[in-house]
Amino acid sequence: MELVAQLLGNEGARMVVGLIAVIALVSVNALFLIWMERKVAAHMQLRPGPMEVGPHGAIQTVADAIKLMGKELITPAEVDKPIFWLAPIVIFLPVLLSFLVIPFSSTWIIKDMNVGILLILAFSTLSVLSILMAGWSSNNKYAVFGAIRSVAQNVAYEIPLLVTVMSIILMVGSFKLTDIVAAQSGVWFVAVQPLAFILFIICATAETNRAPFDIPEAESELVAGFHTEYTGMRFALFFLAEYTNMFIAAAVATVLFLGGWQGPILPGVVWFLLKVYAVIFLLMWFRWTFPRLRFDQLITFAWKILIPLAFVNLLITALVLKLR
Amino acid sequence: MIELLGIEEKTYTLNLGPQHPSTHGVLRVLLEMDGEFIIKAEPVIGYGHRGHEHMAENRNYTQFLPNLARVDYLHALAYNQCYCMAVEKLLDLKVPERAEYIRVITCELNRLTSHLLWFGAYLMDLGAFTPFLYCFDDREHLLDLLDGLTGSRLTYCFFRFGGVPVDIDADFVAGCRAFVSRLRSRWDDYHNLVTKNVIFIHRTRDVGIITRDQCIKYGITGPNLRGSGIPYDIRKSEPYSAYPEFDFEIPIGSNGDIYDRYIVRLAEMEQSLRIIEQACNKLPDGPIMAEKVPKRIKPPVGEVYQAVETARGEFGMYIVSQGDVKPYRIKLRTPSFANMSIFPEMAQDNLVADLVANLGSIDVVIPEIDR
Amino acid sequence: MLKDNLIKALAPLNLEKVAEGDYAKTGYHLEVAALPAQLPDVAQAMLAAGCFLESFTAVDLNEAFDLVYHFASFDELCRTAVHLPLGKKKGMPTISHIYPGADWYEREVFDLFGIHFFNHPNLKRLLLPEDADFHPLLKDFGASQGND
Amino acid sequence: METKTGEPLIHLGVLEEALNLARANSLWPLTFGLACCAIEMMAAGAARFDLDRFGAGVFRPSPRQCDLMIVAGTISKKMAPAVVRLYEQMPAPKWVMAMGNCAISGGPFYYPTQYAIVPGADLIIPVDVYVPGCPPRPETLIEGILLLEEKITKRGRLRKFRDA
Repeated sequence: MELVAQLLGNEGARMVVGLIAVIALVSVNALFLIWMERKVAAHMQLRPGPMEVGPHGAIQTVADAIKLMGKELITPAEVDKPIFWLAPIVIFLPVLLSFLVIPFSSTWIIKDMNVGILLILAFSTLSVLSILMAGWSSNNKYAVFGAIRSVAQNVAYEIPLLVTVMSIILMVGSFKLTDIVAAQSGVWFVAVQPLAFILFIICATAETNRAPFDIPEAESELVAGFHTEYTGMRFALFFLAEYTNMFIAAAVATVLFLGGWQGPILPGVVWFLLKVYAVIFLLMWFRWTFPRLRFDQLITFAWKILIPLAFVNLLITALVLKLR
Repeated sequence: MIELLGIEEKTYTLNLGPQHPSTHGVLRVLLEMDGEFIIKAEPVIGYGHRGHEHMAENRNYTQFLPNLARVDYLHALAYNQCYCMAVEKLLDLKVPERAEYIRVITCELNRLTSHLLWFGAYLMDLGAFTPFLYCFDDREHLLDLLDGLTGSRLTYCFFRFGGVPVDIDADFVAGCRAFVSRLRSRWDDYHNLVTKNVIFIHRTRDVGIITRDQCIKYGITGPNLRGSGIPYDIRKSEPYSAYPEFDFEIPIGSNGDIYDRYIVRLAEMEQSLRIIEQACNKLPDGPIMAEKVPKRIKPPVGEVYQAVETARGEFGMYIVSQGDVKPYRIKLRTPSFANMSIFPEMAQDNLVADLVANLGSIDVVIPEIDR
Repeated sequence: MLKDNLIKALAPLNLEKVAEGDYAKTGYHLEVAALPAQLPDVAQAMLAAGCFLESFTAVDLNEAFDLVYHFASFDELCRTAVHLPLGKKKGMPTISHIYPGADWYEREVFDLFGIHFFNHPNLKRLLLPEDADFHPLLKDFGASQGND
Repeated sequence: METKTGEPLIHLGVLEEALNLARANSLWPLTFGLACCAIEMMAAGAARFDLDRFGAGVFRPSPRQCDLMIVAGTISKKMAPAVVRLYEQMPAPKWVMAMGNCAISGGPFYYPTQYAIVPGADLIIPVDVYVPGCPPRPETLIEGILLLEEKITKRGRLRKFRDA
């Protein structure tokens, strides 16, 4: 036991153990989230959802995953091969690395960097690159459409997201995620900054390409968007990344607004995960309720409403902090 | 800017369909695009062509009856009724009143299934999945009723020349009444979930406008026409069957945009409920089959045009008889064919997303266009 | 009355027949017979009266075609049937510039009967594949084509 | 790689069986309807019947990501090349279900001078399961999917009902 503790004290060992744990968490979490999504959707839609594979379909997604591993990997003749192969991996790496700085509890954190929040935001921007790679290399018009839309959307929503996060950082005075959580020991920021919370959730939904902002893969318009040409495991990686992105977005929301691991009685990790899944449930609820926005409306919404609102929020925050 | 850089401005072709999630079957639209804007849209139809009209010339009158259910499988009974009425006109048969009432009740139930399906499928086109399942849940209750009476869930072939083969009983009437109150209790859900949704309103308001002039030039009928503010409904303007005996309204829109067509369809469902309710209350007793229906249907020489109001608009049947057991020529004037022909004009200079919204809003059934 | 207006409007065109129809039997209020060359004028008159093109089809009468146009109105119940005789291997003037909706109807008739329409902007097969070499609704079609 | 007695050195059977079990329980159909049957296919996926119970409810719009092609409706001669192409775009292992009489044999539209349709999906692509009906009821479609599962795994949920 002491050895383990010693090992965990060591920076390098901590990173290795952490990464292994993260990879395990990512896969299990994605499998669980997909199952949860299907169950949530089903129960909102007056049907039972997966039932037959395992109790209440609990291992349905495991079956799906095994099946996808066994599928043929088609590389269409006209694609740009290296980029086509690289894209699913590139989308996965930044997602994985974002876990480095997420504080699951006051001690459960792989590396507590003093620029933690910036790291996550920087990495989340990278995923749009891989979507562009995937769409462009597929040599499929629908995929290119999806990719181009995705870039425009991500650029537009990154700005209000950053500005919203800035108002929290102004209040705390630190980029460190643990500091931000610690600052919420009394009142959660969601109570202090309700507008920022709403803006953040909207932007996070758009950043993770979830409905009603799922323009890059709008099923009824673009077939399957940027991953139209992907088969088997490569497609599964995109799926995995989408759900992991959702987890990260929810985790950041929890850290910034919902007090992170803080809560009575239960251990911090449990509180943290509970809050994360609650936010994820909210995102799922959006998806199964709203119709999709049109592309130009989406961009207009970001530039004309979200960005001004985010700046106003930042200004007010700064003023209040100055006058206090 | 593009000119300055010396780059040639290029448009490209996008092939939407024949297999595409938003085309509701096998429609292909060739799009000439500039970025996300559509410069020219050309529907390519015929992927569901099954040769109904040719088949009619090679079958006798009775054998052609089941085909009508497969022309427009969503409102099969109206097509059935149109054909029966046309042949009855040729044969000079008088249908008993009770049979007319049964026809009206089942036809309106069928119209509800069609509109409910449209509602769900359309919202799915717009990216909302849940209303689709709500509608299918309600639709299943309707199908139970019709299934119990006709023995089929979708492709009903229930009416016969001169009447209907099976009488309805008290259980069926009670089932109808129960369904009417069930669906009425659901309107609030639908409106809260969809009609009042900001995104939905923004997607549909002032999009895909059809003007009165266009309606005349393209021969558009049905809810698409009424959305443009023209109160033309064959059930009222050219009354047939037992429809003159019921009190119902023709809902119309004002703008002719998608939102109006949507509202018109929802309001029409309520009117259908009213008709069903009144028919159940006033249901007369009597025979359900005309007397002296010939065993061998062999109408005299002549031609007839019969129109009915289906869920999608005016369905017309033009039958030429040369005194044979087989029809000499049957032309099916299907509503979606005319409604779809305006599509290139509607899609022009719009975004792809609007194309999907437009296509869904005119409610096409592809095998009915292709026949 | 739309019917009287139509009769008045069609009178100067010197059509073969403009007569009231037997609505109870055929569903027509007005029956018109004309020659193919007169069709664009008839269509113009119909459009001016606010009628829409309800349906258009051909009937193969072995020796000749009988082309049938149905017009109706949104405002008043009045269905007009226009019959035109057309010899085999002859063409028709198009009315797709008057009624854009006629575009598809004419293409369909071209597809299924092989009737050519002059000045049609886009006359190609509508329902059958473009490489089809037959016209299924001709009465002599069954003899030449078997099922494969 | 076999020993003298004919026993394989490494047993891959278990792995294969697990893979087949996974495949059978995760049949993602293509969103692809041709005619009337497509409506019953939608109904089978909707509230009352819910194909998702068996893991077959994930309708994928792209042929690259699905396992099962439900040929729901009449295949016209104009459509036939597209159907073949869609089948070719699907990644192996893939299965085809002919849903409805039209897809099985041309159904009611097959008669001596028919010119427009392909009488049977099996004339252009290999078909695994035939689901009769015009159109088949959703229950029948579900049975078809369970039969396909039985075909993949050599055992199935249906068998216990049939043996009882």
